[in-house]
Amino acid sequence: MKAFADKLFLNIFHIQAADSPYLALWYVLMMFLVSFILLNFAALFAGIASYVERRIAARMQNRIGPNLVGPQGILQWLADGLKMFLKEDLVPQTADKFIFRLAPYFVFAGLFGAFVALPFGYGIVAADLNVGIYYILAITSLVVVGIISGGWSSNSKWALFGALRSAAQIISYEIPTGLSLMLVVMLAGSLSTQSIIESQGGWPWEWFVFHSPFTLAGFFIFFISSLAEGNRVPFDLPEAESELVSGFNTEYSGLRFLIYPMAEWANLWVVGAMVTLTYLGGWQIPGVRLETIPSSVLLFLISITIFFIKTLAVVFIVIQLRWTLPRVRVDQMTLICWTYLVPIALICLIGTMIWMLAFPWKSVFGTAIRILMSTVGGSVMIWCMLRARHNYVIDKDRFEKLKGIPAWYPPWKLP
Amino acid sequence: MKNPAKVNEAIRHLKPQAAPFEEEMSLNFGPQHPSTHGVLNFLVVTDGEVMHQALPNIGYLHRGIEKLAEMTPYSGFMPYTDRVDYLAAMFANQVFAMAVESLAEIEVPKRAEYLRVIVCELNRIASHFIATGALALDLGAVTPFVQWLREREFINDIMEALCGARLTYNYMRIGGVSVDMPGDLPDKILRFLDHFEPIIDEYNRLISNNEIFVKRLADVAVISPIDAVNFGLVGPNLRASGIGIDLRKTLGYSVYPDFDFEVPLGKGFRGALGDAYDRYMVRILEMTQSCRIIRQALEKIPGGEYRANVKKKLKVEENEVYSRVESARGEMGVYLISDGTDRPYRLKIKTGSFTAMSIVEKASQGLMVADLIALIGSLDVVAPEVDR
Amino acid sequence: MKPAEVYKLLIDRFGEDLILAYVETRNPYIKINNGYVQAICTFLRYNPSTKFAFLSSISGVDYPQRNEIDIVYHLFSPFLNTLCVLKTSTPRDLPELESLESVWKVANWFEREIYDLLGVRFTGHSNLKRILLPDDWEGHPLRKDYKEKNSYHDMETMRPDPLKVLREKNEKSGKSQ
Amino acid sequence: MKENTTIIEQGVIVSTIDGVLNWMRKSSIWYLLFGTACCAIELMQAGGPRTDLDRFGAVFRATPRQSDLMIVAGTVTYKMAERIRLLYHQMAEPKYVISMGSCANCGGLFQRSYSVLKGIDKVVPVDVYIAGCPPRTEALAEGILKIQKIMMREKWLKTRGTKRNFI
Repeated sequence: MKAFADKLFLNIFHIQAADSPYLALWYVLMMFLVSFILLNFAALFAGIASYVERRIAARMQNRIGPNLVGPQGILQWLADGLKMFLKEDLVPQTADKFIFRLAPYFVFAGLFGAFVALPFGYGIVAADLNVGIYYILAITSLVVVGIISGGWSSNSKWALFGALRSAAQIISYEIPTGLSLMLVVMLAGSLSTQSIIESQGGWPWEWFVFHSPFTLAGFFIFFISSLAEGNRVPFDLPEAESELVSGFNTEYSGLRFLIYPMAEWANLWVVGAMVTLTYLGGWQIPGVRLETIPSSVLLFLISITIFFIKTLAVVFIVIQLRWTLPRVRVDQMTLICWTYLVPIALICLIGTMIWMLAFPWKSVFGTAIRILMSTVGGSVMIWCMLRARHNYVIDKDRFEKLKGIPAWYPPWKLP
Repeated sequence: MKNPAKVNEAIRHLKPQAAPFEEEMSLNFGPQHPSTHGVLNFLVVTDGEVMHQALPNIGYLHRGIEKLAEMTPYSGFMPYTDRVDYLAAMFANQVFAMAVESLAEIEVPKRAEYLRVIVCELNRIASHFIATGALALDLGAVTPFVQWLREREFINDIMEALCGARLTYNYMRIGGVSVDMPGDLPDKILRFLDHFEPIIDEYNRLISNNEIFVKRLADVAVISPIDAVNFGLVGPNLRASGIGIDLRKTLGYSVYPDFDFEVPLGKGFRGALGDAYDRYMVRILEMTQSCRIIRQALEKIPGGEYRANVKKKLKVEENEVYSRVESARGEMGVYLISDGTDRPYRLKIKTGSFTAMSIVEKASQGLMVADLIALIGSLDVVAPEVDR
Repeated sequence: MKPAEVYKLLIDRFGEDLILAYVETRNPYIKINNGYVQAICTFLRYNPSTKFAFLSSISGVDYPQRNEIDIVYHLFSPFLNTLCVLKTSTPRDLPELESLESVWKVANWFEREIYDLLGVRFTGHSNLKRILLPDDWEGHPLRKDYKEKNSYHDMETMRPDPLKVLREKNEKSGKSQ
Repeated sequence: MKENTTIIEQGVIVSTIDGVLNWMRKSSIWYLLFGTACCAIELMQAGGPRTDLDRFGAVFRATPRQSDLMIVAGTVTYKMAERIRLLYHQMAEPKYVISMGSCANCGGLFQRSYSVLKGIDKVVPVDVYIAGCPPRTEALAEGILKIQKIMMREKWLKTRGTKRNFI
């Protein structure tokens, strides 16, 4: 960002930024601008994601979903958010009032802090930290502080349950997350998010996920454990609605409650972007090495689009999982982590090391395996899509045959 | 101490409350809780996530139906029976009608019996929809539940075409049923069954064979056959423990002996015999059998009267009877004492959920809090049936 | 085995002091002495020729004119496919009976329900408390002479008859006109 | 009204802001998941495919703190009534109550029962009554539309603070 700010300064004022007496002021100004943009992006994404998730869920359940607030219900998230904003802000009498009020901000800071190091396209990142991955892992851990303090200070047993579950869960799953990220760091030789993407390529066989069987396993471990860290189904234990009423946020209302779901949906983007940038090739355009050619606006835009598409695809899968799977039990949650994910991640780490030495990136065998794996992976994806299409057609047929019994129309035939 | 009030006062202090457990947390679970299936309350004593005990506290929906029966004429009591078990109202209708018919020695026409069987089995399917779907919902999977709601709407439509109500049918009458089947209804029911039978497989693919779901239910809250008998479990819960008592077979009431169907038993599908998964799976399998019965009944249904000639103001001689049917939640009994007037002297309704609730205290020991939900869901407890 | 045969069996085993009568109704019942319920039920449950394994229900019936409360036990034997109905009476002023909890666990809740609604006290019961009604409820509703209280805590229990209210309103307005 | 009133006091801006506030409140009704008896099944069905309350932005919440609307669906006994009052007080303002079904309205079929509360309006203030035993899902949807109409009539800026003091 610093380089970008300097360049912008030069373009606007035609002096080197370093020579200007207003350097500090300029940087502060830029900082505010960037954080304003990021915050807005995150909040907007959280809002729209909530609407989209409800529509997808409705479609999966043969419903329609919110469609009356604004055109096709697109303003639903705005109404929800503003309503919560203005609702009475209750603080239970027996709560630890200071911590109760403070807790949501930890969650807020933790998640929105992660956006600083996340790239959006070639060269578009608020701060290309040289410890980017490490920074994201560290700052998202603040979330658990917020959840625990929120649950504990509510002085409600349900909230306490949720908070303690969350503590066990997020701290356990830090380990497989970290280990599976190590694979990528090892392959890229850097912790910076941009250079991890730069060391991958645009074609699927140049992504880290298909580098070797070990990285494929690592990809799934990373995906599962980031679901767990984001409290998504099947790991939504901290707020398990049917068990703990509403988990750690049981006693929250109004604006303070609003922050929790907002952070949860913003976290969707963090999960999607992290998976994309570490394993799925980030913003790389197939056949083009962006760092070797002169920059052009078109390529910038294409790289942003590619990054967004990949991220949103991951987000879509996460949403689909949420509305399909049941929730695991709390002991199974820790069991999955400690007896499966951690050992497998360790094996993958060692395996990848050996693979890297035995079959370097450009070796024939390594490339052949990469191409083979990516072909198989792609075919599986396409098969899944065709299967979904097939089921959809069957479903349509099936309800045709029931004409006369129902006073009900499938959503796609609503009068 | 002749005064009952004083006696009660004395009894109340006979057993003082147990001393609070040390290093244990007691948690008030319900009555307003998303997975208590109505208004049930449990005092859960836990040590962290592990539960030491869950003490059920019922009566939040005690509506005094038994007392109301003493104030209501026989024919007027039918709507109340709907509300005894709103998920399977037909069975309560039937058991009450059977009791009165037995006392008043009324012969029910064959066609009425067949109609009763058809609607009862449809109702059984509808009830198992909620039982199995709500269990999935409690374990965190929303979509299967909504899928069953979608299918349930078709049954509601069929019922509505038949008797005009979606939930509390009030379809049966003493001596038969209220209205005959409309001409196009058999076709509708058959089309629904054709549509529905493949959906069971789809549902199994969606949730029954889901590994997380299986792991959540298998080997959880195992009820041994001995416990099941001791605690008086009935119906699918009892059969899941491997005891094959189905009143449709053992008593052979109504016209059930005419049909060819199997009684699915629990056999430890994915874990121990009598675990939560068995109780779930028995219900899924029962749906298929109900479809079979409906198909046969629609084939064999005779013509003729659908209702015997019964006086409007029915008076019954002094007598008593205990009639039972196999409801969706197991044996449902009505103990009816008549005294020669037009209203019952005493009517006691025995339900499956009441006894199923009493086992919670025993079966919940040592489970986790999340398993309690699986236990309640798999027992398929409905609040009004517990409290009446 | 029919209920009549069960009666014969019981008479042979316990004699006429304990087994009082056999009454033909739609479901014939056997009247037994109220002091020996537990012994008779244990016998019926574990005797290899009867095996009444299931306690189907326990009901209580109030008879103010006899000044007695009848307790009715419905036992079911899948082995014989027979329903056996046992009936016993206990005085209404001080109703007391043996608990069957040691024979069938399910009796626990059935007896609590009867205690709650009819006020019969069961000796040897492990947890005889109200089950359906709140702990501070007064009276036993299923007794024939039960009178509803005017209020429970601060909630009125009566609602004015809407038709009556409407009529009164009409009359008033009619008068004012 | 005084003579020299400003535009704000005349209510032009006030009513616009009120309109916006009301619009978002009515567009996002989160109801408390609280079924007591038979009507609860119809309440579930209303969330299902055919009626789909989600269209109006109405979703269920399990905790009273975050819900705007309490749908009391079904018979309420005295034992339960005290819990209902507690739940009502736990909800955050602004809050509304729908009484669903005859039992909740007036005791319905169980009016003569010794343990049933004859109408929940003896315990909590009710905004909309839905008749039926049980009401159809469409009736419930209409009840929600009625609540939306009531919400649109609210004047938040004129009546500050808690507007209802009941019990």
